[in-house]
Amino acid sequence: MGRMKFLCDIERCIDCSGCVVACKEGHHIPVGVNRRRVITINQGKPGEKSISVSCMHCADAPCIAVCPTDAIYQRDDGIVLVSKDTCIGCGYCFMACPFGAPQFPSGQVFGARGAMDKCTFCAGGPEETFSVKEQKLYGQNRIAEGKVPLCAAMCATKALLAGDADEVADVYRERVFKRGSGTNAWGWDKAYKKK
Amino acid sequence: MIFIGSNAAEAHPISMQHILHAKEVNNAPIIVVDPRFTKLAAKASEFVRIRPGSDCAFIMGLINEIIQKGWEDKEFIRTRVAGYPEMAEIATKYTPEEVENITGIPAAQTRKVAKILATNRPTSLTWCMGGTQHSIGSSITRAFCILQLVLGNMGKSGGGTNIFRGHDNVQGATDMCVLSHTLPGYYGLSDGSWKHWCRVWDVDYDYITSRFKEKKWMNAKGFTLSRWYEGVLGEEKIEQYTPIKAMIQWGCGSNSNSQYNRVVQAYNKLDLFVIVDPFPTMAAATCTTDNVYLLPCSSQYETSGSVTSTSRQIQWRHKIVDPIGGCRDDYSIMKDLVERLGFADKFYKNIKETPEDITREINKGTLTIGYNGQTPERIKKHMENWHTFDIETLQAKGGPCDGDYYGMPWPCWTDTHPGTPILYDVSKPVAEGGLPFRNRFGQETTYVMSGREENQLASKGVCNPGSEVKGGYAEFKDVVPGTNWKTDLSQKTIKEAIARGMAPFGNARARCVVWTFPDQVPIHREPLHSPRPDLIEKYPTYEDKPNHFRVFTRYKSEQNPNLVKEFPYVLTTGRMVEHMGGGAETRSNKYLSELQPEMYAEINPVLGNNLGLRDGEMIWIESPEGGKVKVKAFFTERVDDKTIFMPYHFGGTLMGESLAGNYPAGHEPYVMGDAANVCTNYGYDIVTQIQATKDGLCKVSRA
Amino acid sequence: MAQRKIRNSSSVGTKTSRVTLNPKVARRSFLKLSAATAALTGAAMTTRMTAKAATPAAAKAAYPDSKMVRSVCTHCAVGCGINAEVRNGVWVRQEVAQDHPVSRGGYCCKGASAIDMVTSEKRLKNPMKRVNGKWQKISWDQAMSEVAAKLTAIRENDGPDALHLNGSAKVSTEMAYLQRKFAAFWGSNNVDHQARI
Amino acid sequence: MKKLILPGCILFWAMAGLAIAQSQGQLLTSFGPGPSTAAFHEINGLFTGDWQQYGQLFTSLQANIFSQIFLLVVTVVPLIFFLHYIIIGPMKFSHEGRQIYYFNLLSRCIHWCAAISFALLVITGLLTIFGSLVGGGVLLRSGRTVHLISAVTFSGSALFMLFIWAKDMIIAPYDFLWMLKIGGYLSKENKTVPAGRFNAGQKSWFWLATLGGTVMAVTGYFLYSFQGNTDTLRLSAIIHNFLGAAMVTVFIIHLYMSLFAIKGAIRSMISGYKPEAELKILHPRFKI
Repeated sequence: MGRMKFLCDIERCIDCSGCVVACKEGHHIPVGVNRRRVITINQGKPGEKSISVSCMHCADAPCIAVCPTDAIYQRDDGIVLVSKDTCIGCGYCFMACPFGAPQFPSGQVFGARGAMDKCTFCAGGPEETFSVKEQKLYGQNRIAEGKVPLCAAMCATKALLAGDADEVADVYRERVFKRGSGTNAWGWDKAYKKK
Repeated sequence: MIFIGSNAAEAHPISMQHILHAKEVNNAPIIVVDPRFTKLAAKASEFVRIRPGSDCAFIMGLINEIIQKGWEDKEFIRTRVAGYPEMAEIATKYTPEEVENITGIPAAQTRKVAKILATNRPTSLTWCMGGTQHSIGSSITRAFCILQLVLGNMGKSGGGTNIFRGHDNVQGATDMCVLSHTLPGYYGLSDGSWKHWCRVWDVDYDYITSRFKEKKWMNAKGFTLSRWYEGVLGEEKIEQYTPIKAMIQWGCGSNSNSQYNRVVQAYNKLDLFVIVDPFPTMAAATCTTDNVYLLPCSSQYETSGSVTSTSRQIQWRHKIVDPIGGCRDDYSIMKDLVERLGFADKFYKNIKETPEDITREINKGTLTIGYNGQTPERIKKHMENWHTFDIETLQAKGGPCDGDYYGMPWPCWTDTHPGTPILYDVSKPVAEGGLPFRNRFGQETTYVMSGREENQLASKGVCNPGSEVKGGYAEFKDVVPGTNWKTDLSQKTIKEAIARGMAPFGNARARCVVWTFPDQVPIHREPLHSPRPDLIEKYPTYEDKPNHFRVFTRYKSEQNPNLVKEFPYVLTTGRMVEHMGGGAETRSNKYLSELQPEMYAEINPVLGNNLGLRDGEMIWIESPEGGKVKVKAFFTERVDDKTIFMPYHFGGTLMGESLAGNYPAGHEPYVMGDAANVCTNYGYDIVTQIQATKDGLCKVSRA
Repeated sequence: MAQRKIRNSSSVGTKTSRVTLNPKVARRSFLKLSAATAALTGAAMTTRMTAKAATPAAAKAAYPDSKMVRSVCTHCAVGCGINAEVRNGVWVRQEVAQDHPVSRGGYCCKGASAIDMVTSEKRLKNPMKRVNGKWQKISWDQAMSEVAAKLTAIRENDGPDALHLNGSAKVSTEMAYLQRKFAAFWGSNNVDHQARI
Repeated sequence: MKKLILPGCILFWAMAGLAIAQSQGQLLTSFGPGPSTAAFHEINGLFTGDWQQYGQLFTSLQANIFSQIFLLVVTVVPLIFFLHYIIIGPMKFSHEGRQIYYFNLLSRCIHWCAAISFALLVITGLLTIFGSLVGGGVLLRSGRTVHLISAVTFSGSALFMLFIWAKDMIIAPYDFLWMLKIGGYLSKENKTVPAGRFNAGQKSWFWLATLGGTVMAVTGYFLYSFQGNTDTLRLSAIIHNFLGAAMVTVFIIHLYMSLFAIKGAIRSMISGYKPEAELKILHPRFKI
C-alpha cells in the first residue's frame, strides 16, 4: 500500500479552475469554502506560473499534531481526514497548515466557526461509506468506488496528478524525460543560467 | 504552432491538453501573437505583442520575409496555389521595418518568427475573434490562410488553419446557416438554392415565394445580428420597405453586441420582443417596455440533438433529464409557434420523429459540405463507442465504428464514408478522408491586377491516391441530367465521384486573390478608430458602403485622425475562463460567480499611475459613441500601457446603473457588472459585417 | 526538536483506532484502492487514459440503479464529453468522461459545473410577460397564442421583414436548422446568429 | 507579579528562540538541494514563507509543549500545595474577636461574578487543551461557547474590579519585602507580614487578572474571529496559551489560599467581614 499524493505540474497548469469547481460541484460545498484553489504567480509577466493547491495529505501532518481533539487522522494510505463530529472548529489546524488547506464554514452559535472542512482526497470521512451522512458531511467517497479524486480526474490539461506517490512520481518523471532539453526542460533555466 | 488573437488557455482550456502535449512531446514551439500577455502566452515559447487591428500587416510581413529568404514551399505553390505572383508582389511592401512601424513588433522579432515558422513544419495556425472582429477581419483571416499556403502547411496533419470557435455549436449552427446571407449548407440566396431547398423541404417553390413580400427580398441579404437594431432605430439609412418591429431572440445573450446602448434603445422601440432562453438574459432587464415575453426553454442537457465541435466532429447530445419545472425544449416551442402561425403541415412535412428526422432532412439537403453520411444512427453509435477511438488519430480501432473518424467531420460523403479529419489532404483517397482543394470559382481567370491568365485547376500529378484523373479536374455535374453534385438529391453524383476516387467538387487550386472582395489580396488598413493618425493616409479604410446587409455602413467618413487626441487608449475585449458569452448561464452559477465576482478593466500600472488611478478603484471608460461603463481598475502587466482590456461577459448593469430590479424577481444573476460592449466602438467588417470590438478607442477617468 | 515533536504527535494522531473507526470503510477502501491506483495513473497520464478508465460497475455502489448518459458540454466548441449519472430522472452527479477521445475527462471550471445548468435556482420555470412594468407569470398557452397573434398582425401590417430572428449557436444543429427553415417559411432573410460576432 | 511574569517571559523567549533555531536547521535538512526551477521556489516560498516564521513555532509548541505545560500546572501546583498543607499546615485565626467589614456587597458580587466566569474559563480552556481525552464533539463545541460567554462576563467584571480596587492595588515598596518572605506561608508560626489592604500576592493576582486578562481578551478575540493574518493568529495562540498557563497557576494559588491556606478566609468574601486577629497579622498596614 503506497501513500496517496497530489502533484501539480506547474508547466501544465493553466489556471482554469476546473479542479476547484469540480470539487465544489462534486461535493456540494458551500460558497466561501475552498477545498482547492489555484494560485498564480508573476501574473501577466513572462514566467507566469499557476499551481493548484489543496490539502497535501502530508506524511507528517502539522494539523494532526496541533489538533487538540484528535479530530484529524491519517489513514494507512496517507490520506488525512477530519471527523467533523469530533472537530470543535478551534482553527489551530489552519494556523499550523503551510498551505491554508483547512476551511471553516460558519457555524450556528454566535457566528463561531463550524467544523473544519478540507480536501478528503475524495475519500469521504469516518462515517459509513456511501451513507447519507457521509455524503452530506464530506461529499462523495470516490476512493471507495475505486475512482480518482474529482479534481485530478477533471483536470483540463492533466496537470494535476493524484494517486500512489510512486506512480505519480513515475508519471511525472516520464513527462520530464519527454520534455527533453531546451526551453521545455525542467530546471533548464537554472542549470544553464538562461531563460 | 502559432496563435493569433486566440487565448486558448482561457477560451478553450481543454484544447490546451493537446497543445501542451505538442509542446512537451514534439517540442513544438508555441508562438502567441496578441496585444495581451494572456494565460496562453504564459505557456508560449515566443510571445509577440501586437497592436490591435494590425494582424494583417504582420502576417503579410511574415509572408514577405519567408519569400525573401526563399523558405516558401515552392512545389506546393506551383501545383496547388493560384494567384501567387500577384499576392507576392503586394507582400513585398511589408518589409520587417514597415511591419514594425505598423504593428509595433520589432523587425528582428518578425524575422525570428518567420524563421521559426520556416524551420518547424508543419505549423498549425489558430485564430479566434481576435483575428476576425476588425473592419478588415476578412482580409486578416485570408492572410492567415495565405501564410499557410505559402508554407505549404495546408492539408497536412499538424498543419492547417484551426479556428477555435466560441460557442459549443457555432460550427453546427453556421453549417445550418442561421445567417442572413445564405441558406443551410452555404447554398447562398440564389434562385437555384431556393429551388434546391424547396425540393428538400418538399414544398412548392411558389409557396415559399408567396411567403415573401416580393421575390427580390428572397435574394437580398437580411439584417445581421451585429446591426439589426439599425433596422429598428432608423437612424441610419436602411434598405428595407419596413423598419423591424418584432424580434425573437432565441438563445442569444445580446450583451455580446457592440454598441450595446444602442441595442437597448432598439429593444425599447420594438412592438414585440420574445426572448427564448433558460435564463433571463440581460436583454430582459434592459428593456422596460410591456411587450416582452420570456419563454423558458430547457437547457441543452434537457433535450437532444447533434452538436458540431470546432473540429467539425458531430456528436449526439443525449437528453440527460426531462425539462425542469415549466420549461419546454426548443423543438416543442418551435412546433407550437409554427402550428399557431399555420404552416405546420408544410414545415413538418417529413419530420415525424424529433430530432432524428430533422437530422435526416439535413443529411438529404446539405450536400455542399458532405453532410450526407452523418445519420443520427451513426452519430449515436459514435457516442456509445467513443472509447474505441484512438486519441492520436481519432480513428476507431476495431469495434462497431472501425475506421471511422470520431464524429465524422464533414465532408462525410456517404453513409459508409469515415469522415474527413483534415481538409484538402491529398495523401489519402477521397473515400478514406482525403480531399483536394475545391473547384468553386471557374476554371480560367484573368487577374485584374496583373492581366495574367491562370488555370484554376490543380497541376498535373496532384490528386488523391486512386483518383481516375491524375491532376486537376472540374466539379461533377450532369451525372443526373440538369443537376450538379450540390443539387442532385439522389446523391448519385457524389457516389459516382467517390467510386472513381475523385472529390465531387473537383480538384483545383487554393487562391490567393479573391476578385469579388474589395481587397483582392489582403492588405493592411487602419482601424476606423485608429490610434495612429499618421498611418491613416497611407493605409486608409474603405469607402462607405450604402447597402451593407440592408444598412448604410460608414467607413471613410468615420475615420477621423483627430479622434485619438480625445480618446487616446485602445480598447480591446476578450474572454475569461470562468464565464461564457454574455454570461447569462455562468453568472447564474454560484461557483463560477464566486470565482469571478466582479467586472474589471485591465490597465497597465504605468498607464494607471500616469492617470493618477489606484488599483481597485472604480473608473469610467468612455467610447467615442458616448457609451460608458463604470468598472473596477485592475492593474496588471498583461496589457501594455496604451491598451485597456475588458472581459465582455458581464451584464446586469448599464452605464453604471444596476438593472437588478428589472429582472424577474429571484432570477437575477449572482454577479452583475457593466457590459463591456457598451463601450466597444463603431466598425464592421467590409464583407461579413462582423463587429470590430477588438480595436476601438476609449478614454479613462476616475469615477 | 520541532521536527521530532511533530512526528511524535502525528503518530499519536494516527492511532489505529482512528483508521478503523469504521471497519467497513477501511476494509472496503483498501480492497478498492488497487483499482483506484490503476485509474489514478490513467488520470495522470493522458496516453494511458483509455485503457484504465474506472469501471461503471464500481460506480454502482454509490448510486445504485443509476444509469450513465453520455452527452456533450454546452460551453465551448471543444466538445468535451460528459458522463451524467442519472437516477430516477434526477441528474445526481457528473462523472468523469475519461475515455472521451477529445477531452479525456478534462473539464474547465465551466464544464465541471455542467450540472448547474439544470439545477441553478436562477433558471426560469414559467413563461413571463411584462405588464405595466412588472413581470407576470403566464401560461404557455397564453404566451404562445399572444406571440403568434402579434406576429401575424405585424406580418399583415408591415410585411414579413418586420421580424428579425436572432438564432443561436447554443442550440443543437437540428434546432439551428429549424430556425433557418422557420425564417424561410416566414418569408424573410432577417435571421442571424452569434457566428457573426 | 514579577515572580510569575518574568520566568514566563524567559520561558517564552527561550522556547521561541529554540524553536526558530530548530526551524532554520530543519529547513536545511528537509528540503535539501531540491528541484531547481525558480518558479518552484517562488511558489514554495509563497506557501511556506510565512509558515516558517511563526507557523512552525506554533506547530511545535501546540503539538506537545502547551499541553505538557498545562499538565504540569494542573498536577504539580496542586501537589506542591498539598505538600504545603501536610507539612506546614494552614494558618488559623480566631473568628471570635472583632469582625471588620472588609468587602462591601458590590465588590463581593463582582468578585463572585468574576470568580465563576473565570472558573468556567479555566475549566473550558483546560477541556479544550486536553480535548483528545474528552473526545471533542458536542461537549467541547458547547465548551467553546461557554468559554466565549464567560470571557465576556469576566472581561466586564474585571473592568469593574479595576475601578473599585485599583487604588488599593498600587504596588508599594513593602510588597517586595512580602515577596521575599513569601507572605510568611513557609512558617508554621503566625508572624506579621508587611501588607496593606491587599498583600503583594493578591496584588499580583489582581494585576494579572486585569492586565493579563486584557491581553487574553485581545488574543482570544483574534482566535475567535479569525481576523488578521495568519501570523497574528499564530502569535495570538502562543500568547494566549502561555499567559493562560500563568493565569491558571495563579488561579490555583488563589483557590488554595482562600479555601485551605487560611482557615475560614472564604467567609470574608461571603459575609464581607474579616476577623481582626487575621488582619493584624496579615494586613497590618490596613487602617481599621
